[in-house]
Amino acid sequence: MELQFKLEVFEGPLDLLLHLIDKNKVDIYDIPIAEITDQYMEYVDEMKRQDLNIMSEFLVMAATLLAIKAKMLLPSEEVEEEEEDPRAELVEKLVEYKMYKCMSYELKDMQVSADQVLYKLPTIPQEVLSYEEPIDVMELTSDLTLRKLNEIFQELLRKEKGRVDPIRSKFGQIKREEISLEDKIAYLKDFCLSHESFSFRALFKEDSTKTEIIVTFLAVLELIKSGVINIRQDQIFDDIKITTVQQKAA
Amino acid sequence: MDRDEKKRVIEGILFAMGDSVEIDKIAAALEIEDELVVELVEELAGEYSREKRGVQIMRLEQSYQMSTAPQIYEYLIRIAKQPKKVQLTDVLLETLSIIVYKQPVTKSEIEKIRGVSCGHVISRLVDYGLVEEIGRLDAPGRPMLFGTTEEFLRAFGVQSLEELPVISPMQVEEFKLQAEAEANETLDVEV
Amino acid sequence: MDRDEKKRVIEGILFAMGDSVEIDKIAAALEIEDELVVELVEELAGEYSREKRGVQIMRLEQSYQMSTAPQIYEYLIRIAKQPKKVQLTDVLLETLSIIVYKQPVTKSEIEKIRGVSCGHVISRLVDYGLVEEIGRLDAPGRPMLFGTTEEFLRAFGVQSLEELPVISPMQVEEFKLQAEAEANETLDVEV
Repeated sequence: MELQFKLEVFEGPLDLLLHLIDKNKVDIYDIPIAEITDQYMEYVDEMKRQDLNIMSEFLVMAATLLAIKAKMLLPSEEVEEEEEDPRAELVEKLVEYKMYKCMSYELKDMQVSADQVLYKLPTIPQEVLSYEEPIDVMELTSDLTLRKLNEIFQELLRKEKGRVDPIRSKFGQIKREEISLEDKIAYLKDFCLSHESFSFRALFKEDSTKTEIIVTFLAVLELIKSGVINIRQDQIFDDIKITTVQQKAA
Repeated sequence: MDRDEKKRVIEGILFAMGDSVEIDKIAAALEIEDELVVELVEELAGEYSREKRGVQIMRLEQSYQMSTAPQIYEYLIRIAKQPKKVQLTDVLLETLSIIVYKQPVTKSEIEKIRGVSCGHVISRLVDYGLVEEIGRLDAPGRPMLFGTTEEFLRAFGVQSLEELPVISPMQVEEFKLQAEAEANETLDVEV
Repeated sequence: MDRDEKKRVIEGILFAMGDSVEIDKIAAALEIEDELVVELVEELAGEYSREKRGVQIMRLEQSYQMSTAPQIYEYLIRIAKQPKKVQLTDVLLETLSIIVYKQPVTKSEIEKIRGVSCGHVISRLVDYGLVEEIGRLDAPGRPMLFGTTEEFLRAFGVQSLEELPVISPMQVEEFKLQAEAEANETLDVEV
């Protein structure tokens, strides 16, 4: 399975796209979008077979590519002057990504040559090392005035008022954001136990990422397949209504 | 490898190891006789002491070790003892200002205002002696209540908390109105 | 204390500390100006390299650090335990290069460029000591800003960030041409 080996190499959708552009020897500023999209989808299909978990980000790109392809196929009605190339944003992203990827190879070379130097551990008498100067609070606060403290507090209050969404406040931490399909399925199953029917949109918070939405969607598909839920959608783009299939008491 | 090169390698070895290094180990690394190692190290040690270097090479039984020269001990202590520059960072200042104006206040109230977790920031302020636990809230979990210390008053040259600049409810109202006005402006532009 | 004595003390300090030592700390310990410290250390470093010593002194931003000379590495590893060298994977290198050239940068900016989530990659770089939180962005949620550490400079053998190769699309084109040329050469040989 040569393809399988190759697939593991891609760091993300942009990486895969760059590979395709390279392989086809096409200009990054003039991507034959239909062709590249087809090839991209081929890869993604292959990936889907192997591991559903890595799919979401690749799927987002697939959707983007398809949207660009569609836009380019549509006859632009009464061409507004200088309509922007639908590929422009993607190209910009690709160029930037490629730039950093290139630099990462440079860094790699530099690291290899920097490896040949050794350092030594500190050899300082323990009593000297463990000595800690007491903190001089007076000095610490010497250029701080109560007025400034007051200003800081007012600024904080202002910020708090302006903060629309308390959930965003947690953005600062690094959290593992890969949402695994397994987890999502487990979560949904749980949710079904306490909710007989609910809407698909109700599953998301305001700040849910695309990735989360896609993984949730995949989880919903999985649960339909295994007969845990039924869904109904009245119209295209409408919310999806999910009903829990009554489980036989175990 | 000539004599000088060998000495160079030995110097690097003694430096990198920091600890004492057995003569036979050095000999093995260089693929030379123990006797030659001793000869070379002694030469090196002689150069060090002749040139009055800041480091020296000492023999310990069947090992050699590189160390600082005793003459520089005094300066070494000075450098190791240098206090780390403590500074009140923005994060510390923000948290302090909340405690000043909201005391007695719990950690979770502070976190609500700042929008990020503050545990280690508060303990730093406690370490600095600017803030202390002044009781517990009579609520589930009995969370700690924080307030400013006497040291804080001293540091800011006030006699009591009453002397602090006031934030009036009116001022708070004003912030709210401002924020709303800004929000509306944004909307207007979009429409 | 004359010039030579000062140099001796600095030598001993750099040896004993092992780690990098800030110029202003040395200056404070010796009670001299920062400029004189730089002058003396550079003199010392010059002597080391002229005499082809087994140790060297390198500058890292506003610090100096003593290390072994790269030329003796081969012999050194026979005896010195080599610290575990972290092999950075392509993913780590990619993320690192974004942080290097965009610092201070937030996680979401990095993710926007890479097109994939990077939380665990960044924490790995933080674990390796190559990257650290260097502040927070004044924006909703106050997201962390990441930048490179001194350890990064050491690991990549540069004195300061200014020494890193410049990044521009043109530069990238050049790298590409180089790579292609190399690839062609290899082909020529094979054919």
